[in-house]
Amino acid sequence: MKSELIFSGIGGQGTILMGKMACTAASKKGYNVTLSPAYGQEKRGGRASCQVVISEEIGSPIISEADTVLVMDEKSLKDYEGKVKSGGTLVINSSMISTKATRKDIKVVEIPFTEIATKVATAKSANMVALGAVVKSLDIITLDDAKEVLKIKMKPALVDANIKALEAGYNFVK
Amino acid sequence: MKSELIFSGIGGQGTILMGKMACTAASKKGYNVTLSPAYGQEKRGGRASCQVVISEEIGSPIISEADTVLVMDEKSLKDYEGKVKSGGTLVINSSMISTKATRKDIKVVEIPFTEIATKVATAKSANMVALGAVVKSLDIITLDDAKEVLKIKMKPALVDANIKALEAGYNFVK
Amino acid sequence: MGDKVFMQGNEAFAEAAIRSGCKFFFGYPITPSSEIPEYYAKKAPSEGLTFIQAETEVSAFNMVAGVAATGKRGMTATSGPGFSLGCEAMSYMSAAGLPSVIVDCMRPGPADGEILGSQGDYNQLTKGGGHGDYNTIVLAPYSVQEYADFAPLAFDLAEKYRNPVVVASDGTIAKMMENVEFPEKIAPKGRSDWACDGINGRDHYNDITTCGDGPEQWEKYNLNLQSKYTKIRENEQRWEEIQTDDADILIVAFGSLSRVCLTAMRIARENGIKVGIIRPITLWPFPVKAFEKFADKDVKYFVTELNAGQMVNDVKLAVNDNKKVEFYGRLGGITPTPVELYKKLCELYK
Amino acid sequence: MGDKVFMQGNEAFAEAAIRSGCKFFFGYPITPSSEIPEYYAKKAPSEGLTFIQAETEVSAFNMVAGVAATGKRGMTATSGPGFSLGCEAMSYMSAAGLPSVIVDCMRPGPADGEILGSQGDYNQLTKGGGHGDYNTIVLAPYSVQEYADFAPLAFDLAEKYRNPVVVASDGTIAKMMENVEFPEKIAPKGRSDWACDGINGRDHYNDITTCGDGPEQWEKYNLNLQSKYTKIRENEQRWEEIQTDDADILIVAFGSLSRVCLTAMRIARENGIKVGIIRPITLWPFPVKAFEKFADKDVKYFVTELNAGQMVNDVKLAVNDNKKVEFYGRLGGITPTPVELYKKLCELYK
Amino acid sequence: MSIVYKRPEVFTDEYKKYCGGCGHGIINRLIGEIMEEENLVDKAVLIWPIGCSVYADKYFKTDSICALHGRAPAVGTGVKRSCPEDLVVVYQGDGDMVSEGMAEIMHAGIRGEKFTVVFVNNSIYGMTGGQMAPTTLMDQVTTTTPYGRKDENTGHPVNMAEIISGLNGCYYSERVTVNSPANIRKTKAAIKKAFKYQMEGKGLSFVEVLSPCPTGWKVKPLQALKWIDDVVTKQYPLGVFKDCGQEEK
Amino acid sequence: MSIVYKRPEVFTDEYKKYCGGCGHGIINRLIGEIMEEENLVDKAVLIWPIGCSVYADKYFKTDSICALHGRAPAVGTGVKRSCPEDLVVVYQGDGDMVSEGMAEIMHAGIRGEKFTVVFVNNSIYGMTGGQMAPTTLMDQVTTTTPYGRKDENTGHPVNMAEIISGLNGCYYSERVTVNSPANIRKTKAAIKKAFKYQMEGKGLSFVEVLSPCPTGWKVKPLQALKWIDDVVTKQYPLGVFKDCGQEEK
Amino acid sequence: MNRVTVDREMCKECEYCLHFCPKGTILKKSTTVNKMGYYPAEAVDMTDCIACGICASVCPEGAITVEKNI
Amino acid sequence: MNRVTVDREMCKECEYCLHFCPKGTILKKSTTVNKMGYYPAEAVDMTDCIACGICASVCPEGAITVEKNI
Ligand SMILES: Cc1ncc(C[n+]2csc(CCOP(=O)(O)OP(=O)(O)O)c2C)c(N)n1
Ligand SMILES: Cc1ncc(C[n+]2csc(CCOP(=O)(O)OP(=O)(O)O)c2C)c(N)n1
Ligand code: SF4
Ligand code: SF4
Ligand code: SF4
Ligand code: SF4
Repeated sequence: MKSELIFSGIGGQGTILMGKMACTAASKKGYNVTLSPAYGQEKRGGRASCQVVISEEIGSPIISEADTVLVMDEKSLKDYEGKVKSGGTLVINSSMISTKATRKDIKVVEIPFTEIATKVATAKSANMVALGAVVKSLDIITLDDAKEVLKIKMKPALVDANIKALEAGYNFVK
Repeated sequence: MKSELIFSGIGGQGTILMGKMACTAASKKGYNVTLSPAYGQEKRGGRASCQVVISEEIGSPIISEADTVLVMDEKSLKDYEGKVKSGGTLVINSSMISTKATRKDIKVVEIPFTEIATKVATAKSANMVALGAVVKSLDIITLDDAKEVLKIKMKPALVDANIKALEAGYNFVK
Repeated sequence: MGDKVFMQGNEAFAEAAIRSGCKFFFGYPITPSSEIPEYYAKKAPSEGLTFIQAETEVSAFNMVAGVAATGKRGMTATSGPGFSLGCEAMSYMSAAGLPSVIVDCMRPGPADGEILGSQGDYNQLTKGGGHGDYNTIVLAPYSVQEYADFAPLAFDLAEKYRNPVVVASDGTIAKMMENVEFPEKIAPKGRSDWACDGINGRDHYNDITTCGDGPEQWEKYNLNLQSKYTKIRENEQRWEEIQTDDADILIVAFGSLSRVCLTAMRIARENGIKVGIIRPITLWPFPVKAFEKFADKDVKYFVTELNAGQMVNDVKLAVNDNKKVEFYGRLGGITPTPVELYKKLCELYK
Repeated sequence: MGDKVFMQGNEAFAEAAIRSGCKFFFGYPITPSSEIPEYYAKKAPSEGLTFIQAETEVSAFNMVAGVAATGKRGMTATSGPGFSLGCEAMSYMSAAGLPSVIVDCMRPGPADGEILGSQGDYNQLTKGGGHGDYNTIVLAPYSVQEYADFAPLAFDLAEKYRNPVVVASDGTIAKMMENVEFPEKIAPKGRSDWACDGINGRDHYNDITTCGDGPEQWEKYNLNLQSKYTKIRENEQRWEEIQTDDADILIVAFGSLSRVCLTAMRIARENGIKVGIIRPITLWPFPVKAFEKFADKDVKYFVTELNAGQMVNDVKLAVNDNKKVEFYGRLGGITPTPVELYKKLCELYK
Repeated sequence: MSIVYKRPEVFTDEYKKYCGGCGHGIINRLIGEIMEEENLVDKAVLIWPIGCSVYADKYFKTDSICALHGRAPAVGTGVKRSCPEDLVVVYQGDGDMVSEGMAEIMHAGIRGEKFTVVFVNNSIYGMTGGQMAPTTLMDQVTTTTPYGRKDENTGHPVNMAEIISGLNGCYYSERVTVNSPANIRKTKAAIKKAFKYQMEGKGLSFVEVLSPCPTGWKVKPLQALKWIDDVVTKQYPLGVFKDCGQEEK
Repeated sequence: MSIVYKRPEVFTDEYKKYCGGCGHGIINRLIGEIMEEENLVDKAVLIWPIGCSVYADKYFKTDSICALHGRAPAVGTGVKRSCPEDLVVVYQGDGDMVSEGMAEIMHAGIRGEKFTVVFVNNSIYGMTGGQMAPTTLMDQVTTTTPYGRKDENTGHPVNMAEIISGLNGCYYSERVTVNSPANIRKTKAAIKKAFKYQMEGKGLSFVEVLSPCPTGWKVKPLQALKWIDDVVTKQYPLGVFKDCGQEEK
Repeated sequence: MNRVTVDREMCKECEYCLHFCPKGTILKKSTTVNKMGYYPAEAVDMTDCIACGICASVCPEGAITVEKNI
Repeated sequence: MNRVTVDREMCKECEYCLHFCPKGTILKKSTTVNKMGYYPAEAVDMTDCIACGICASVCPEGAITVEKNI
């Protein structure tokens, strides 16, 4: 089994954090995991993305086509829509992206992360909403796996709110 | 016609100057001339030597075997005795070298440069005595050629004394 | 070996270096290498390390030379621009026989360029960025685990041959996160008989100098260096062969890009093309031996690099027939995808 | 052309550079290059030159970059240790397209080594001492006259391609004295449209930068550089062929050592061995074309260098058959004599 | 109607890569304003360092050169010697100048190069993610001084405006900051004066600007301004350290 | 019978490559004498620069390292950090320190490295044949200032003992000379004090020695000594610029 | 009347203009993000504006235009 | 009697010892060169020597040995 994910957005949106959590969840289940981050040269407001490869044998950290792509801002959509494997999933942060995806051969999920996050927790949890939506598209990682990781990685005080966000994202996707 | 010379001594003994004068004389007669100096890393008291090649066509600045070798100090004798072509000339500064040359297949000329120079001019002209001795061994450059160059290169006040030294060196060699 | 930890390449390398007894780090920050000094800074008090942020890379390399001269383990880490500044010191440390370790996290040059993955320093690292005839062992890891494994290996090789060793990672390996296992800490070794750490009871004094004393002496000195290099060439060529036995096409690739090739190879094989991989692990000495057994076979070589074609010349020299060797490179920080490489391969060999 | 003057290599080069309109010299003293700055210092008042003794080679190279960026002719001169320090700037100037001229008077490395003739910086100069994919044109003179001739040529090439040009002499050529003829002084050229010398009425502003703006942009930037290098490879290979027509053995040698080979060749021919010489004049681009017409002939190649074997790899790549190529090198500042080379030749080919 | 403030024409439309609240933005703007006010756009060659201001060449419609890290004074020397009538501005960060480029700036001062140095001291390496600079304050936490800067490994902060003023070749050296409207006005006056001296052919004119780096300092922009008052200016007193123009009067 | 003076045992029999009358010889000798008198031979690591003293490693029966040109303080940092109990002597020429190695010495001072710097200021590049150094005096003729050092291209001489004393990390800085028996005695005392501070674990101890270079100055040795009195000390006043050991008392 | 205009897309939410405006009622943070994800400053009420230009003089982005007596 | 000995082959003819010797009669330059071509200093007359050691203390070569009451 193999799963290839791309998370892309602006620095500060937590794209790398999401990738790390996906990796942790998968590696707990015995998979090889590789996370390759990419940053622009700006400190804040710059590009920040990562490619996550979950697989049984060691292979390319660079993804030809991703099973799931998460885009957090307009530029990410432009850059990464083409990267989704035919039949794969594109998760779009509709809180910041007004443009529509054009591909018809993939599943497109639009979710207003910030709005949902604000509703169930605070705006800061938008990335957990996003992670929930991504997890929904995966076979390798379940919602419970993600919750486990979240419990380990986050300060106890933040766990509950973020689990709510995670679930909200997960459940938003039909 | 081709002539290859080596001048070797300690910095300050004027080995390079002698080489330059030989070159100037030969190039006035239309030859290709190449002078390659070599210095040790010391400022004073270090090694200073040069190889002079006088020839009709451009060729190696590095000499396999020299027609004439001039050695100004002990170390030079040790280093360069082997460099004289069979049948060539080795000119030895016996003012500073007490060791004897060992080769039998070459012409060895021992001259007390300093003593002669002191006699006909001052100790400073020792290198002109040496040059005179070297010129004697050459076909390409005559004593008159050397005098010409000396007149051009030296301060007028020094010319006479140095010409005397030159002649003394030239005439010393039988 | 302990548990697996999910860690970034640079941090894993730093941790492994600390465990292998490297107590001294001197360095100047530069992306994508800065996590190594930062890790040392963080661990300094608890591990009893000396971490000094040097004023320049020139100084950092020379500080490492100073520590190495005392026989202790020390290192620096940088990227292309900094390595270029360190070239004089590389030449010096090689001449002086100083067992230092230098990490070059390659990024796309020339000049300041970009900060992603690249292999554009291959020539600089293997042909001598610095002046004169010298060589340094260059290890190119392709995973976080191997990156970490190369820390003790680099020091061991450096000390075995009294020669600088470069670990050549890149923006991708440096920043990549994977699971890694570390060895136990090793005990610090004793004084080295040749080192300048003060006589302190030793029965002789030591002298480290790289200033020649006349051409004869200096030629001899150089010949000694050269015979050391010959020995290293004989003993230390390292490479990995992957499915080469039945291969019609051998991909030659190292470091981060060889990982991409793994997947490209699998795609090719799924499509019935018999592809194998030769992965140079030591870039210097270049593993010419890896190519020997294919000399009489009718294989083609597909060299791919994150540069404009540098290692490809070493492959050509090893294969001794330029016509058998094709090259594909990407520049500027772009790493090709497995599918891109597979397509290129099809294009070239159809 | 005026009269012949008996002059030292470095001084002749400096005089020729002044005549070719190079009004700026920035440099740091190092044997065997120091006569170039000293000549500039001496001539500065009468010729209206700017001579600045830089604090380091790092600075000198970057000062030259500054002058070149304004479109004026400027240069520096150094030797191996200094060139190593300048490697980052070489990478920078190449990336930035700055038409600068750098003289490397090679001496025997590694490290400080010795101060006589050497060709040990061949790899550094031709494979990029600095990081990333870049190339600089490298001219290797073999006589004082050619050294002087390369001053205007270097600037012309630098400006034609907006690329740094290295003049690679060595301790022997630098210090050697021969007769030399100089061309007339050339008139200074006008402003360059691309240069950063202040807008001052120009209809656009100029920008020189080597910082990438994302990998796509930076790949494109690199591809532009690469296509420039391809053009230079096509147009600027220079070499001299000497008695190659009937030769069974071709000596390949450059710079000071090729002079020794001339005499060695004559000795060989006197002894009935048909020897010719291919003398690379541009070390980069390496004159691969010189070898083309011998591809089908049964000639052997005897490569000799004042190093441990650097150019020999380029010869092997050009010849495409390692077995045809033999190498002989001397190190440490020793230049072999013509007889020594001749004997070696006999030994290898008998 | 009159325009009280409008973005200078000399700026391009390029989006600036600085973080929100970064002092580089203010200082860049002042340089643009002065060049425009003093009619120097046509004569200017701006030399940018490697650091957060490395992309500033894209922000100005003037000739611009990006130097290597630390080498801006060397490049500036080449440019100014070649074009003595131009306005040459050597812009440097503190990592760039005080660490990597210590030799270059000292010797530009020693030689008395006739250009203007605008030295942006934010007491940290911005671009590379917040490592210590030689100007980092005692006990300041950075990624390479995670327990605060301590004497032992790193010594004390370096006061460049003072050191440079001690060199014979320096004509003018002042330290200013941009943490309030009044201080921004003074910064503008200082840079303007430096440009004036340069155009008069005087020796090195040096303006050190204490500048907020909210990202590197890991605080909000407004807190950064306050930290300058509370802490930074204690180590780095504001003021004129040398002004040969003043002395001449 | 008693021996008033005998060549120290710590010297090898190697012929010294210095020119006749060179100050390096005297300073080398003093270092040897002190090491012997203070029982430091066993603990010493001498770091030599590229310059006329580059062969000094061959003159001493101690551990010696020849550093690259300008980098002795960096190498010294590595050595002293590795062997804090050793006597680490960083020996530098003026070209080496003030030109090529300006960044290294400034930062050794800034960090307060706990070694001793013996700075041999002969106001010229000896080894390479007499070029200008940053310490060359105004109007001094050298091969790169053939018409005398002038302000325009080269600025003014640099007073290192003063500059270094201004850095926090410097514990002791003194300037001495070796042009007379009395001055040689003072030089020996200064170096001895520096070694003492180092062995006590204090910060940077810095001794600048004005040293004759008859060859570079193109004068006879005795004239060189006189020139130090007449000219050199006017630019470079002798004296203690910092002595924290004194202040502590 | 005077006018302060903030270029919405240039603003990076540093709040310098808000903080240093001597009046305090003129500028406010927007409630929606711009393309780069910042909540930019906007001029909400010009009543008290004296066109002193202070907001513009502290803006690192040059994002503010101040006009007097429009 | 005291004794000053100059190592003939070490001496480089700087004349420091001659110059600084408070007596002036003890040391002189040799009339013949040593191997390196220098006219070395030599102790010619020990009569006035007070074994102050000054000659040795100024010698760059460490060429001089001074002994007291031999
Ligand atoms: C030779 C070299 N070394 C290191 C770097 C990495 N680097 C880029 S910017 C920088 C420091 C930036 O700090 P500073 O000069 O203070 O400017 P700021 O970013 O704070 O404005 C460093 C170390 C480089 N590009 N080149
Ligand atoms: C990087 C480098 N640049 C230049 C040189 C050449 N070089 C050798 S010694 C020297 C200067 C020596 O002068 P100084 O440091 O004053 O010492 P001195 O010889 O006067 O004792 C120079 C420039 C070198 N060896 N390495
Ligand atoms: S990191 Fe600091 S200096 Fe760099 S742009 Fe951001 S705030 Fe400005
Ligand atoms: S050149 Fe000067 S410094 Fe060098 S050994 Fe001679 S006198 Fe001493
Ligand atoms: S000062 Fe400028 S960038 Fe900052 S909040 Fe105001 S308008 Fe935005
Ligand atoms: S001081 Fe020493 S070197 Fe000088 S003349 Fe006297 S014995 Fe000779």
